[in-house]
Amino acid sequence: MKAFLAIVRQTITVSFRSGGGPLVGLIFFLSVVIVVPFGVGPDLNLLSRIGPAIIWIGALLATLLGLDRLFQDDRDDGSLDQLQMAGLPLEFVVLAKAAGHWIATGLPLVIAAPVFGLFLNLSTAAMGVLVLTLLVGTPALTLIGVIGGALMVAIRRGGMLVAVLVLPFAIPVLIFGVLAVSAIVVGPADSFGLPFMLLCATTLLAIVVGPVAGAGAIRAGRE
Amino acid sequence: MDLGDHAGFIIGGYLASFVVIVGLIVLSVNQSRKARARLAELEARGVRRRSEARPAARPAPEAKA
Amino acid sequence: MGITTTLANPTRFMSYSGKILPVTWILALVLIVAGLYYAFPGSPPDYQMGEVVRLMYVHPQAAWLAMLTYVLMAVAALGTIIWRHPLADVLQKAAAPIGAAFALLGLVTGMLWGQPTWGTYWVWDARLTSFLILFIMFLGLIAIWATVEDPGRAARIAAILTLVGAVNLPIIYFSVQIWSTLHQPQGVLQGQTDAHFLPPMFLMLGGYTFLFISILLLRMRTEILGRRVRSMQLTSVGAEA
Amino acid sequence: MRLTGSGLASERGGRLIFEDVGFDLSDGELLAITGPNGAGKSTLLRIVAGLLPATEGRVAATPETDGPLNTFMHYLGHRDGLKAALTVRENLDFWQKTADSDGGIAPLDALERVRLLHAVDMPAAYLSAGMRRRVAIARLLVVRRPIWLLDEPTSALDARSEGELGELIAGHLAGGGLVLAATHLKLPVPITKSLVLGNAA
Repeated sequence: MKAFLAIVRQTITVSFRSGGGPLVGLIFFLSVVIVVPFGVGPDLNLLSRIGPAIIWIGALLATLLGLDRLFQDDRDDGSLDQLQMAGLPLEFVVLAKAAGHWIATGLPLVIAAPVFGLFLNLSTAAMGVLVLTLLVGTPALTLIGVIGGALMVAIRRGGMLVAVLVLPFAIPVLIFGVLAVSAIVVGPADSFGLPFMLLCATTLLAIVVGPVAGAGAIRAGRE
Repeated sequence: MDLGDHAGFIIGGYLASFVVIVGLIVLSVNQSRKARARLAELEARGVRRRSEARPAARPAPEAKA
Repeated sequence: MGITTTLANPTRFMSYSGKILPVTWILALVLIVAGLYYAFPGSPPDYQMGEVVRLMYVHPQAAWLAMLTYVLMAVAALGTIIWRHPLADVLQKAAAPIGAAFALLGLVTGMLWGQPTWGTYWVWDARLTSFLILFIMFLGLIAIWATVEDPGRAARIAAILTLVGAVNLPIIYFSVQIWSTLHQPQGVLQGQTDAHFLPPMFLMLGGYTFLFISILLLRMRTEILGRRVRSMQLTSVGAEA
Repeated sequence: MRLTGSGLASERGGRLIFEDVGFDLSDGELLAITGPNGAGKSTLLRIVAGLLPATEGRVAATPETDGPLNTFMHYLGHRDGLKAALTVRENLDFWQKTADSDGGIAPLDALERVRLLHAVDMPAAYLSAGMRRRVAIARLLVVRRPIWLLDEPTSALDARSEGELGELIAGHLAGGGLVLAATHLKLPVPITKSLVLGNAA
């Protein structure tokens, strides 16, 4: 447990000191939210209807932003070797790195989402639900992205390839997240429960599959 | 024979199937030929595979769990 | 598993597959020619779908093979990760392009069937969406094989991705189903099966399956030969050093 | 503790790097692994460290360890394992916490041993290669583990630091530790056993 928390803390510290922490993700998130209205026009009714989708897509892209470096930096400076000998199973190392990355970049997005919701004419109720679904759903996005980050280490020169490989896995999260918010925004309100429960289930599944697959990918890439 | 109003769709579907499948076969056969030729070339030059290059000199590895 | 035993298996595979291949090629050819006869002069148009029903003799077959390929690759992925069997690596690599080709055909013939039948080439329903993702997964796996030079490492990476995909595909299917039922009514018309359509359908299915087996074996043999070439070249490089 | 490797072979990318390599080390012994470039010295150490699967053969300890064998090992590789953004102290604290072991000396004492006390709150990014290596060596002290795997441990070190590393290794051996060191240079300590790679091919 001590080791797990130490990895979480170190990931957060490094993210703040060398990656600018949440700032880059937030700026990226903001730019997605700002750019879309220029594409679809200033119709506020339309914007409030597709607003949840815009915010979710922004969150998805912003979450995946720094993940490619997450394990690559560790491999380049030799930390990955040491982490594999730390005595903590590699699956938990991956989970701890994911947790640290989410706290440093995912959580700020969740907190900032209501502010961005203002630009998209979301109602107060919709914003509450949006924050709730993002809080439940973004960890799943991070954990899916972690698989991609681990694949980066294994493939070595992955770049865009990894993003393309990982994106399909984010589809269910996106669907359930947007559906749950849409239930409040466009109704019917009683259709909120099912997608929200499924979103929770997807996150729980990602908590298992992400670390296992991530650790598997790191092992597969051993050289 | 008459395939009706939608003849284009039907012919297109079969044509696409033919092109893709035959393309895959041609590609696979070509790759197979190339691999065979390269192997034959190396064998003709007397390069040997490791499993042949080291005959019985090495003791068989004991079974490990 | 020792180096000697791992080499023995592909060798045995080469001799078996060499004997089987002519048979499967001929079976594929005979079944497909027979299927094509029944598909055109040998069967009437459907009273509902009309002549378009003839696309049903190439579309489900391609789709079925694409899915079969993925299942086979997932089993091979287990073989790679758990038993570290070299033949499993070879199968994974050899099957990916075949899967991509048949998934592409499934999509193309499906779209060509959809336009005259539903009035649209594409709907975002569960089956079509997850099939599109399946196609993308095949492309991604091919890209991995093309990017990672070391075949052993490529096999393990591809295996992980294949297995995660095997978990993901049903979830995508399910999630899109919920998504589309909440958004739009399912307008997909289920075609009735008439006795006339069964012979060409199954003849083509059998033909496609044997075709698949033939191409797969051929590609696996190529890959094994390629690995021999590679190891010979590496050995000769090692001898010089 | 006794550490044995038997019938080890490594094949990478279809190339056989070595085969049938074995060793047998007991408390207080040092194994020097030598051989030309590409003979597989680093590969062998990584296999022993569990960072690379062996194509054949196995590494085992007697009596059997309680937990994964590689958590009883220190691996000092080419890359020092330091986070450039963290200070020296934060790096050492991190390794002490993740290793979850007791019996190591305090990070400040370890830094004193490698003469880097003055750099304790400097980010690792500002250190020279030799200083970084010395911090990595301090890691061997803050976490106590019986087996040391050293890959070219003297690289980037000056003569004085080299001598000090020799003292540390000698101290570890005297305390009943085991050391496997890969190097093509002379080690600053007496060698108990040696293994030469690369003459088989």
